[in-house]
Amino acid sequence: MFKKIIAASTAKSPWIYHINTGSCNGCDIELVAVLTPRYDAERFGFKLAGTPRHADIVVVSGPITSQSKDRLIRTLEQVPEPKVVVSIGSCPKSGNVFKGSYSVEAPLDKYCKVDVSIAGCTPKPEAIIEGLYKAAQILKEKREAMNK
Amino acid sequence: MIPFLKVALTNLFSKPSTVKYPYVPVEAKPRYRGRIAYDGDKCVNCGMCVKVCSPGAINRIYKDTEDGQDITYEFDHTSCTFCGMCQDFCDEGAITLTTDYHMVATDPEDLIVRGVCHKVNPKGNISCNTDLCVYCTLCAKKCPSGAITVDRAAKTWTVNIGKCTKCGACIKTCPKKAVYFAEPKPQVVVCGDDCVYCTLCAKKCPEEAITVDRAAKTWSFDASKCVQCGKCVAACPKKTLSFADGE
Amino acid sequence: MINVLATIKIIVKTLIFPGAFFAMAAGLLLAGIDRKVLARMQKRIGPPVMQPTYDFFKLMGKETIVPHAANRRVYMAAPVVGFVSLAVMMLFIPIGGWCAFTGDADLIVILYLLTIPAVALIVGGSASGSPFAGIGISREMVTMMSYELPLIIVFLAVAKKVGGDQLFFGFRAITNWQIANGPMIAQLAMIPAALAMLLIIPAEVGTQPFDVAEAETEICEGPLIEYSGAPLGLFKLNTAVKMLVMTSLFTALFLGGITSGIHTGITLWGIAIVDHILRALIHVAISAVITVVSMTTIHAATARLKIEHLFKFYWTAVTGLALISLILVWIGF
Amino acid sequence: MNYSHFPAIAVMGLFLGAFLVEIFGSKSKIVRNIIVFVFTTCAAALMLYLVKPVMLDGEIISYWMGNWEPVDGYAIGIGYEIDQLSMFFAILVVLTIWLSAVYSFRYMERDRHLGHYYTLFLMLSGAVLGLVCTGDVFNLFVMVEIMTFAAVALTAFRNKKGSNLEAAFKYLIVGSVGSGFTLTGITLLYMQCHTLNMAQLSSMLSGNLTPVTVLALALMFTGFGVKSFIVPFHAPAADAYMSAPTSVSMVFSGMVNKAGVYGMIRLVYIIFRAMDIEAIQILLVLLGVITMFIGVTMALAQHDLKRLLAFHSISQIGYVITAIGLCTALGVTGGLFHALNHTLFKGLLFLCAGAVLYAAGTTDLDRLGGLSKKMPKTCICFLIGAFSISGLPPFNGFASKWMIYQATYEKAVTTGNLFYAFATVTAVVVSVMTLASFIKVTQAVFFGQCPAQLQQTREVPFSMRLPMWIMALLCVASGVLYGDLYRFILAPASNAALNVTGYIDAMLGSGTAASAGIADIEVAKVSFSYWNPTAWLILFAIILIAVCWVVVFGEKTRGAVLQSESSQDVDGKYATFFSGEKSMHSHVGGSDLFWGFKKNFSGYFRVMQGIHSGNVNDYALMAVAAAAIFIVFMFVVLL
Repeated sequence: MFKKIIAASTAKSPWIYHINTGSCNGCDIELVAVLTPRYDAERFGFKLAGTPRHADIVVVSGPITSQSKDRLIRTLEQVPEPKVVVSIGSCPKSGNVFKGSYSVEAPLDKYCKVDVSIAGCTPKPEAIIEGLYKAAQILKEKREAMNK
Repeated sequence: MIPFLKVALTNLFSKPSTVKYPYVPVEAKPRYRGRIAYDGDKCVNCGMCVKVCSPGAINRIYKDTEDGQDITYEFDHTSCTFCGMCQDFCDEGAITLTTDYHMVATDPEDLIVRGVCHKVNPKGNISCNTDLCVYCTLCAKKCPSGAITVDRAAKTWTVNIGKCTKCGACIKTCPKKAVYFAEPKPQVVVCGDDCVYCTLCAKKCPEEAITVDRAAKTWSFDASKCVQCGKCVAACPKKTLSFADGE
Repeated sequence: MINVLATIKIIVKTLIFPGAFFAMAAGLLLAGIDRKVLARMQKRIGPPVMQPTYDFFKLMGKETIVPHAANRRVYMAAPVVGFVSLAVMMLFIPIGGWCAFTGDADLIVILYLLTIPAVALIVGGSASGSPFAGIGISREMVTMMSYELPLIIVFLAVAKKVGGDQLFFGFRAITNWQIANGPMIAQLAMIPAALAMLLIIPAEVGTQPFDVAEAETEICEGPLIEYSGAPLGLFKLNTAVKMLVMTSLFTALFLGGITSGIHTGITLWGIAIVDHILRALIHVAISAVITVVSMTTIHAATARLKIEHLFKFYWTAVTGLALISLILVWIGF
Repeated sequence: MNYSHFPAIAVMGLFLGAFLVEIFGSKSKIVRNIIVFVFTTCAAALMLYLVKPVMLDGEIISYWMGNWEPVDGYAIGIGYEIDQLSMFFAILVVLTIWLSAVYSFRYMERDRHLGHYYTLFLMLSGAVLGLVCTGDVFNLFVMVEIMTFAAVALTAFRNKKGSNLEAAFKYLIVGSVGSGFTLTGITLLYMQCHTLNMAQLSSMLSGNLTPVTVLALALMFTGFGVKSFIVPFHAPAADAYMSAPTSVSMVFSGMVNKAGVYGMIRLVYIIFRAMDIEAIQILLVLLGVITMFIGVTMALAQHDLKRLLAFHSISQIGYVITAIGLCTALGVTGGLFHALNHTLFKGLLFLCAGAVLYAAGTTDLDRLGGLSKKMPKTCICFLIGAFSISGLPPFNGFASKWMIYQATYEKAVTTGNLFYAFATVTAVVVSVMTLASFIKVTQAVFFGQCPAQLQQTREVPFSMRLPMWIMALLCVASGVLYGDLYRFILAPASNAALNVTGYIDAMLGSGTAASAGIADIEVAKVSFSYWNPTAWLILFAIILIAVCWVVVFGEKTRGAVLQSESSQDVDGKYATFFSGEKSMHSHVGGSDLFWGFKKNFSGYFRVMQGIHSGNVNDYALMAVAAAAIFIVFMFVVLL
């Protein structure tokens, strides 16, 4: 019974930690816009966390410049276990217009398994909410998987 | 602090301005550039969209079929910047960016839009009806692969069959409707005047359609035997032989 | 032979009603109300009222990472000590005029029990060995230093008002006095003290304008930076229970007489269950109102202060308010 | 068993020990340690044997040196008088001596000339024990002198460092200024009353305060003020504690300034009985409050651990003086209880500082860090000490500070004087600042990250940890079992301080007090509503359950995989979060904490820097100026 409550509440209070690996800040402001009164992601329990230790959902934006590569890997490791990685915008998945540049090591899949990818060069806030909601469901499945 | 307090208290007793998104469907603005819709029938595979797409999000996979080619266009939304250039440059209107913004997927496959364009190669080649043509060079500019060269001064219009992808862009743009797909007349080989009667073309011709008499310096051609293989034209050292339309 | 019923009653009191379980439930409820009302003040719907409960259980399920630089035992024990002292404090604060334990527990004892959760957070943060936490605990300590001065002056003013020329520090005396001549807040001299107490509550709990110690943006949650999983859940629970404790302390000191008139007389196994439930509900309702008045409105209207401004604010403005009421009481208002 | 000889034997025994150690001690370590251990233990045994008759049965032992009984009412010889108050301080003294001796066996092994060290140590302890037991004013002065000079010599023991010599010099100068005043006071008294016995003096001075005796009171007040390091005279104490070896500075803070406080109580409560006058009480409370505040604010700004602890000793003495200045039953009990607690937790903290010095080689807060993983037991002891001094409930600091607040505010309410309420408020704020400075020390020394050069520090040997554990247990015990402590030890001691008749009758035969018209003050039963221990038992029950949960839960967590010992190359999951960077050594040291507080008090700290200038003539000037103020004050008030 206790395990069931934990699994249920894991989906209901996903905390987000945002890693900006050199993005043009379009997706960053959009992600924060999701918490404003008009879109209010807090209805579903989303909250921006200050450190990776408090995070459940890690949102990665930006084409992973070479400077931010090893920092990204280290921070992703520091997130406690049932975690979900979400790529926002098209930069993390493919490097977008910066593909092929000497300083961009784009696809995020090289470094970790991307659970949910939200496409759109600055996806619409509703799309972000939908993506985060799906991420929360995956989080719950991962938590139940941990129980077994 | 006091004005904020006033605002806070008034907000407390007024309706929240949140749009309850998942329960209340929200439509994007009409001119929102969202998911790409590709109509394979309108597409003529001119390749302008691929040339114009900055992140190179569009790629084509060719598959030959008996009367032409099946080209599948893949629009990869995870690398597209939704700038809408492909939509602007596609004259056929095959690509339209819809207002669908729900581009969220767990596996990347769902974010790739595919469409197949069945391209039937027209029989003949491009040719120009010289009396209608006013040599305005529009067709040359429009041709994506630069196959047509027009010389306004010399009033000449030539086409390079090798480069032509038969896309038909020139036909559409010609104001005088002078350009057309000519019926494929049986090709006839014609010998120019600086022929040295070396008999190379006769030897190369698999069907012996060409007979050359070095002594009498005569060159004759039998159209019925010719299979337009083009070996004679390639072999002529003086490059005097060329195809031309028979009657 | 320790009579069995008494010990059972004590254990029930400690673990169920005013003790751990009630404190946890009511605290999380208050935290939920606080977040919901704050959201409504920002014209957004805001999370469900059960949100802190979901947060707590989710954190229970998370993996606990003990960083290498941390001192494992102190790191794990700190949140537990914090919660234990908060639970014990609930036993001594009268709920609707009824004290779980000896009614004559003392304001000074409560003052010091209030410091244990803060010290637990500080020692926990310091034990986690992170430089961010180092900065965080220094700010937490300065915050504690700043609100302790006005708090003791408010307590002294209340004790003087209740005691006249003898000294009554105990809660039973305070409650009886308030039953006799009306709640303390109605007295003219005590209104500045009540105001000062209302301003102290957000600093003690650590909500927005005064949460300089756990600033998410600047020093990534200060002392809580290295915490994850169950210890972090307990620390978040501590903050919620602190809300309950501080608001019930305010009710006990300034609104004592209101809720003590409930005597339905229905008893079950010798314990007036119905009275307790009624009393608890009214108590939590009053606490919710005070939480909204003291914490949420200030949270919605102001931004986070710098640590020196916070210290100066508490040692000048709030202490001034408390001193006014102390002097008024001393003159004999 | 005629135990009235025991105090004299104990004191002389210690001096004999000092003599023997000087002769036999310098050759071999074992002989020296045995002599010291034997003499300190037998002194302790003798004094503790007296606890039952004096404390429980309320008997007052009077013993005339050389059997010189008082001749028709005039006391000629030196009389030893042990009443409950002096017994209380004797327990304190004996306990501190024994623990410091055990601690110093291993702590001092790296120093040379240990023979001389132990001689001075035993001289110091004998002097303080003598001071506590004596009933004769001049004997009191002699013991104070021996104590001061032994202390000065011990401060300069590690004379390789220049600062130690300078500190000893300062202590010597200010100490002898104080002794000078005391001696003048005593001679004035002898001139006036032709006797040196405290009981007789008290019976003669009770009503008629002539200008001469008032001057004597003012001078002796300054003298004992200097010895107990209250504000105007506190500066040399800070340097002395810092430069003395830690086992000695523990004795300083545990015993030497308590001796000054004991002298002050004897002077003001017993000899002159001047406490009934409101102005003297306000003077004492004012001095106490100022000492408290200056002591703790200076401690917050320190960079060195021992200097910080020194300033805390000064501020805690401020607490004791405030409590004693109230002259109410609860006040004196609170003051004495805080003196006992202070000896316990301050001793513990100094021992931990010594352990850190022994293991890590430095007590500079900026160069230490992360020692809790290297020295876990010392860390636990330090935490217990830190929590007791800052007054957190389960520990003993809370019990005594709570009584002091109750006493000061009760005094404020009963007399309607707002000044005492101000004293309570300052006491609480100072207690929070004490907590702040100890948080600073725990963060700077024990937690946080360990610098490279301290990687190899190991735990201190057992014989150093034993006294620490004893003191830690005593701290917790006296915090929790505080009700019984009050009944058996504190109540008799505070009654003895307030009621002089018993003291006089014991020395000069019954009835003399009545004839001198000294009535017995009816000591009100101390009514404090401290919560009863059952609440504590429940608290401990909860803590027990909770701790088991933590231990059980602790196993399940996939905790820190203890990689290689050097903490720097841990990377990835278990490294501390540096916002992505590779975790490097960046330790938040002691000096950069509490920025907000120091910024607001920057004006105050500039003034403080001016006062603690560090040169001797400023300190001497302050001492003499304070003496002048006291003299003027006493004349205005008493005559």
